[in-house]
Amino acid sequence: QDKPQLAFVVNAASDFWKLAEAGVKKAQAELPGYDLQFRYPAQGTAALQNALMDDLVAAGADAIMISSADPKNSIDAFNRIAGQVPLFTTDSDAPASKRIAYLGSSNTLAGVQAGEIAVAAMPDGGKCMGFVGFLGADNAMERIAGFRKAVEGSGIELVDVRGDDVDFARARSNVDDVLAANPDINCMVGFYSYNPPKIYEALQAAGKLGAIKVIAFDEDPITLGAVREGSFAGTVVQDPYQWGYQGMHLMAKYLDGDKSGIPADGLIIVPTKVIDKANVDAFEKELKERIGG
Amino acid sequence: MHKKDFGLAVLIIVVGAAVYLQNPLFLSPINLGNTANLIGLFGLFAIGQGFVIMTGGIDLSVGSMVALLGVLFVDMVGKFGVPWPVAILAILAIGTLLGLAHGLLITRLRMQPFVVTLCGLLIYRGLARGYTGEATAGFPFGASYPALEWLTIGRSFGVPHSFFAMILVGIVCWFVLHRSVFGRHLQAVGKNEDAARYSGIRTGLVITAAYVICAALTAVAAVYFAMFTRSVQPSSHGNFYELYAIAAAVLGGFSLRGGEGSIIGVILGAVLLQELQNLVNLLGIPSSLNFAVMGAVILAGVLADQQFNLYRAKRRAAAALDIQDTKIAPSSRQKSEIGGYI
Amino acid sequence: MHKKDFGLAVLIIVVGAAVYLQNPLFLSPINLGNTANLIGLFGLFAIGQGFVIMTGGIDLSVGSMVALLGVLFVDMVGKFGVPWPVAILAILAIGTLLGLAHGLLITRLRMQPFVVTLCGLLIYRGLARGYTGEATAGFPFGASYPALEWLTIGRSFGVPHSFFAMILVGIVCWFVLHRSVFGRHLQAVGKNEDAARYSGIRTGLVITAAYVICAALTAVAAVYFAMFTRSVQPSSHGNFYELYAIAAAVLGGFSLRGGEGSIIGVILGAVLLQELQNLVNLLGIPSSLNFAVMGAVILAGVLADQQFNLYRAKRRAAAALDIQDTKIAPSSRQKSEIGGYI
Amino acid sequence: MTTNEDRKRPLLVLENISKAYSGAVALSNVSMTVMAGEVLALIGENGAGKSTLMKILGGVIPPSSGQIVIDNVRYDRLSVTESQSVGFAFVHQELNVFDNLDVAANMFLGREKRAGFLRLLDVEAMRAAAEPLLRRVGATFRPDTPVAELALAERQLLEIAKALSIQARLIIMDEPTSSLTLSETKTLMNVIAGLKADGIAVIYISHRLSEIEECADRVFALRDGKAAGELDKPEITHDAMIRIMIGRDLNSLYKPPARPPGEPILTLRDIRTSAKPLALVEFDVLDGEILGVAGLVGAGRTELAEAIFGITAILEGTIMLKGKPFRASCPHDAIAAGIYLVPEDRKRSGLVLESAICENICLADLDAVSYNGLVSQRLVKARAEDQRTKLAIKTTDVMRNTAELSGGNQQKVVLGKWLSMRPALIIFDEPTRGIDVASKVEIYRLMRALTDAGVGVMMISSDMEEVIGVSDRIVVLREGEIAGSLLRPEFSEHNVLKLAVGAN
Ligand SMILES: Nc1ncnc2c1ncn2[C@@H]1O[C@H](COP(=O)(O)OP(=O)(O)OP(=O)(O)O)[C@@H](O)[C@H]1O
Ligand SMILES: Nc1ncnc2c1ncn2[C@@H]1O[C@H](COP(=O)(O)OP(=O)(O)OP(=O)(O)O)[C@@H](O)[C@H]1O
Ligand SMILES: [Mg+2]
Ligand SMILES: [Mg+2]
Repeated sequence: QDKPQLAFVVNAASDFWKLAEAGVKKAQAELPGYDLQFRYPAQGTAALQNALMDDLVAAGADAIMISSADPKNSIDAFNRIAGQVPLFTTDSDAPASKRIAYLGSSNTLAGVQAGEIAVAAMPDGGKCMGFVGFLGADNAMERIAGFRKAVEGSGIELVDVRGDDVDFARARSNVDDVLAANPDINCMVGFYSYNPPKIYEALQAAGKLGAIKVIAFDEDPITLGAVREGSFAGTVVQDPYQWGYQGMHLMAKYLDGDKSGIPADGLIIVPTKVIDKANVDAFEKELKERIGG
Repeated sequence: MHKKDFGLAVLIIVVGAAVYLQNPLFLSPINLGNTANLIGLFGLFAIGQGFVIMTGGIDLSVGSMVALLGVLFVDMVGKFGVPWPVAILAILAIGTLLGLAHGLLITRLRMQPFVVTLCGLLIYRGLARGYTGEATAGFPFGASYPALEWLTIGRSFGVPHSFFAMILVGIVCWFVLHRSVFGRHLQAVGKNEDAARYSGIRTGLVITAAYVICAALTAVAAVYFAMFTRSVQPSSHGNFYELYAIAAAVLGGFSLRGGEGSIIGVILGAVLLQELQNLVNLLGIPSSLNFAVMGAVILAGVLADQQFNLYRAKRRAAAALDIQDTKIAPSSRQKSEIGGYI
Repeated sequence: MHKKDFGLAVLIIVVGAAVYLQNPLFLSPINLGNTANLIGLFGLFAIGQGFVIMTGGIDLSVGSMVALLGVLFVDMVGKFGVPWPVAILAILAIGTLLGLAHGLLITRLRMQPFVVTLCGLLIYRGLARGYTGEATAGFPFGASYPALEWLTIGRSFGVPHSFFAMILVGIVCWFVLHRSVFGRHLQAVGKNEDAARYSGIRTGLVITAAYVICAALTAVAAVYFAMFTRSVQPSSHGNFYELYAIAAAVLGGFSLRGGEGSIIGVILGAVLLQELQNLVNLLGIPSSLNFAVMGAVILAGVLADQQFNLYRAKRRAAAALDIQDTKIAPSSRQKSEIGGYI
Repeated sequence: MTTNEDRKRPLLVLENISKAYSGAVALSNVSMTVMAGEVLALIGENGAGKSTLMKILGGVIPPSSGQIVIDNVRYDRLSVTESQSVGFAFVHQELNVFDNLDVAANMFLGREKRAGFLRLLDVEAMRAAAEPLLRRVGATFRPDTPVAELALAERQLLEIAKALSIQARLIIMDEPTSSLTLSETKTLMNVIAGLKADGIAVIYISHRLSEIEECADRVFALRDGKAAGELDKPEITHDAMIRIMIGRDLNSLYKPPARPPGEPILTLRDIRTSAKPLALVEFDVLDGEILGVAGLVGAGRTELAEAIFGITAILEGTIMLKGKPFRASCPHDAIAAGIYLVPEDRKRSGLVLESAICENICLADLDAVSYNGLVSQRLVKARAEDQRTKLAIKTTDVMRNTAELSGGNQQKVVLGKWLSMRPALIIFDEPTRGIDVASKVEIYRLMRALTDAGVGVMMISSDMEEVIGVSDRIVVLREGEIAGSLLRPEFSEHNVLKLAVGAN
């Protein structure tokens, strides 16, 4: 246990983080002098995450990068940790805390990009229904706000967003119920990575694939398949692989005393990308390589 | 049909009528089909839970079991290319073994059902998450298993096959619980285990069988759920389902003290729970109020049912007074029944 | 100290020693302080749950209540600027009223505790989510309430005050449950409600009081939790806490049939649960296996304890026959105790 | 009729049976023989080990040592199934009916009749088969009645009928008549005679010695878990049985009151209860007298007592306690006023079986053994020890679980609970159900002491010997109404029955 320990703490178990984990693995190969850990909390609550960080510090971690489930309200916990070891945020930021830097994308910008896909796909406007896991989570609210901003004045309206608490069965039946109860909906937005696949399956079962425009987030295989097939208008992807990879290097350098990687505003933005029919194949290839490698 | 079941059925119809008046799409074939599908899925393992509750036990592990078996099934079929009938048999076998383990720990090693199945809840969920390394198990894009899909998510005449499966299981279980010798022994064991043993009933066997039935039906439900969601996220798939199952059974007239309950009741309980879920989406109630509506309707319904029964019992007693008929005993049974908390 | 409590204490020490050998940081003051804090938080409402379980009831609503009261407390203090002592009193009052409602629904309207508190679970969570519109309730940035913080998340001599609070509550409750007239009445009601009523105990009152105590302690815990997390996300805050509380009580020797259990036991149960959580993080076990480890340790521990007790009872009977000495004290209680499935 | 040949053929031999519970020895080295077709009465004081011996025969508990020989096959222990298959049937002392099932289902539990291709339950056949058995034991309820609706005595009849439904060679009846009245008991005597005629052996356990005199061929006595002697048919008399059972003679049941009856302690006028809303009741319980309340099963005696005690509602009428209006809306009120009830069903409402003896004794009056709301364990124990000595409760320690006591000793614990307090009136509902003769005499003496001290005593009993032997006055209930009352000179079985049944 004499190697310095670097920990990457995520907000909940999901496939999304598998990519970050791949990035961390890659970094581990390049940083043999460090012990890199990738940790999931037992449940996606800020309380458990903060307890997990306390335990990590107690167990000897030397630097932590965290994707907080609730950064706004974890500032004290962050400051407590940051008082003991260097702390970085990823995925969602807490600028008011004493964290060293943020590394990740901007959810608001991602929402705007999704809105732009919608505007391009429905020049005549439309009525959209959104689906998300936790309505109250920061990333959900930012994405929704970004989407709303982008479609303003375009005749497209986001009528409502339905939450499912990450229960896949409810995620699916929420889509089923909307199809049954709201025949006027002609566009759907899946804000969390598993929402688009559920939309896809529900539309497939109802025989409405293609009839309803779908805007997706993230890179679930079903989502990418649907984009390639043309059933989805497009998807906005983040780059968690880089978060893990760059994040570990950043922390290692920081511990070595090299602070050149930290910009003045403390924000290291990894841009989000729009994936549509045109670039989906290339994107998927890159993805496979990363996970495989 | 039991009197209790009748009250529940009335509640279901009243709620349904109220929703229909607000949004006639409630009775549209699509919506009925979707709801029937969910009823089928949840009904399957709620029936299983009924058997366990009948013995005075509880099975908290069903939600986790749905996740673990779901992950295994999807991986077997989607990743390892196991033919699906073989995979289903394997899942059933694993489920049965888990149920057997519960039963034996409870009857042989005399552990409390709550403790055993709480450990099951923790262990199975942990195994599911550990096995996949927190990744979602899913079928590859475009993968298609026509026969399996027909069986699980297919529909005939607009009725989902999961619903048919539940009805079929329900009928068999009705005979098992209400008409077979085993069912009678189950009721006796649930009421008074010692006395049942004195009567020569092999109580250990009967109780173990209840856990096996519960786990086996949960395994069936796990396959249906996995096919419905098409992918299984081990950390959240099936969360709280044990609560749904127990709630369906309790609403359906099962007593957690054991010895009481009917199959029709638990199915109606599952129907009510899904109707309430559906109602929220259909009436456009903010999903945040979902739970509140559900809770309020259940509370009001159970309360109304109970008060109505009390009133009827009183009326009956008064009637007995009128017609000068001492034979209609004003069932002082009422007294002990309603005194029976949990 | 009860025999059962002793077994649990041994389990806690054995697990602790094993963890310490793997990672000596387990006994570092920081780690002990952190764990003690969590023990305090969970212990508070686990003790409350103990009172309800003592009556043979169950309170499933505690997790949701922690969320609802947490949201209200944070908003009162952080948003509306209510002085914190007033806010705490208000939270306590609301908690007490909710407990009173549970108690009255159960004793007056004769509803099952499971149903009443299940509806509570749904309704309170729904209200919390609806009230905030799914948003997280938090204190404004930089807000600071020194006295409140000292009381809730402060430490003295490295020991968190939440732990002190739990110990204080534990001591009071120990007297209430094990030494007071009310405690005796509670136990009698839990074991045989009819006999208790025939002995002049006002059973309705006693049962209602148990629910009120449970809710009031949960309200206290809700304040502590809100101050610990500093923010309350209504959809996930306190999820599954009812299960933790019930598990702590059951591990601590409470029987879900009522009438049995000790305060020391439920506190030890809370300690064990937190120790297991801590262990996973400290030993660097993949967090995905968190639950599996927890379940396995509980299962193994309870099993070992039980088998040991059985062995001891057998030895004692053999001894009685040998020396033909009727003076050696009893416990054939064992028989019915271990036969007592939930 | 049993012939001499039959009597030479032992059906069952018990050899040196011992049984130890952890901490207590219930049986030591008991050897006993049962001949085919004989009625063997098993007697002994409470806690002598009778039920334990029978449980061993039923396979419910294993003996610690000793052997059981049946048809020349030796067993170290029997299982429940073995016990059934060698032809033993049971009427257990603690009734084991299932109140979620109906009468017929209870009767055939574990031996269900099946029919059809799927071997499902044949409910009709079971009901049909149950009907004549119920009639044979004199039961009036039907096979499809839910057991939840049966009164205690009816449940007992059901247990007897259930034992008859088994094609048994030996029927073991553990206090089958403890809650039966005279007429059902008579029916049972006939049934036993019939069984004997069919060559079926019966082991009959009872504390009602007159029944034993009537039906037994042989008496076997247990004392403190050891064999204490046997009596053959000609030697079976009341006094002889008492002598081998307790080792000394007993004086007569009845002791006259110290003074003539005085003012009424409890007065009931025009009472209607919600349980029997049609019946009007009025009577007095006088100072200094023991008031016996008799009636057939289901006459409403228990319900009347419960109404006074605040369990069932009183619709109209007035109750006066020592001249002051009194109305209890719950037992708490009644107890506060000094009215106590010793309930009929001690398992359900008399005792918290799973708690210590001393807890039960102090349960109703914890304030008296506590300081500032905190219970003093020392006072609790002292009070319990006091009652243990006064009532001769047979236990090694008052901290033991009440469930571990024999049935009769449990009843004494219920009595101890009330006697340790300050009663104005005690209603005894079947006070000596399952209590041995010696203790009965003790309890009667206690009742008399109570009346002499100015406490009102109302004794509901189905035991004719007891009603007639102990009461100073008897009121008889019929279908909830007072059918009449008798003074001591008019006491006779005939007179009581005449009132209880009505007409002739
Ligand atoms: N489960 C048990 N644990 C410990 N002791 C027991 C248990 N059951 C019975 N005993 C003891 O065994 C002895 C014999 O009890 P048993 O029930 O056989 O008496 P009995 O002769 O049937 O008395 P009664 O006439 O009162 O029914 C008693 O002292 C009793 O306390
Ligand atoms: N739990 C019950 N449910 C329905 N009817 C009952 C119940 N208990 C008693 N009864 C009926 O009420 C009537 C009066 O019963 P009660 O117990 O008062 O009679 P009792 O004179 O005390 O008889 P016993 O000799 O059994 O004590 C009986 O006909 C009985 O069948
Ligand atoms: Mg006995
Ligand atoms: Mg009676």
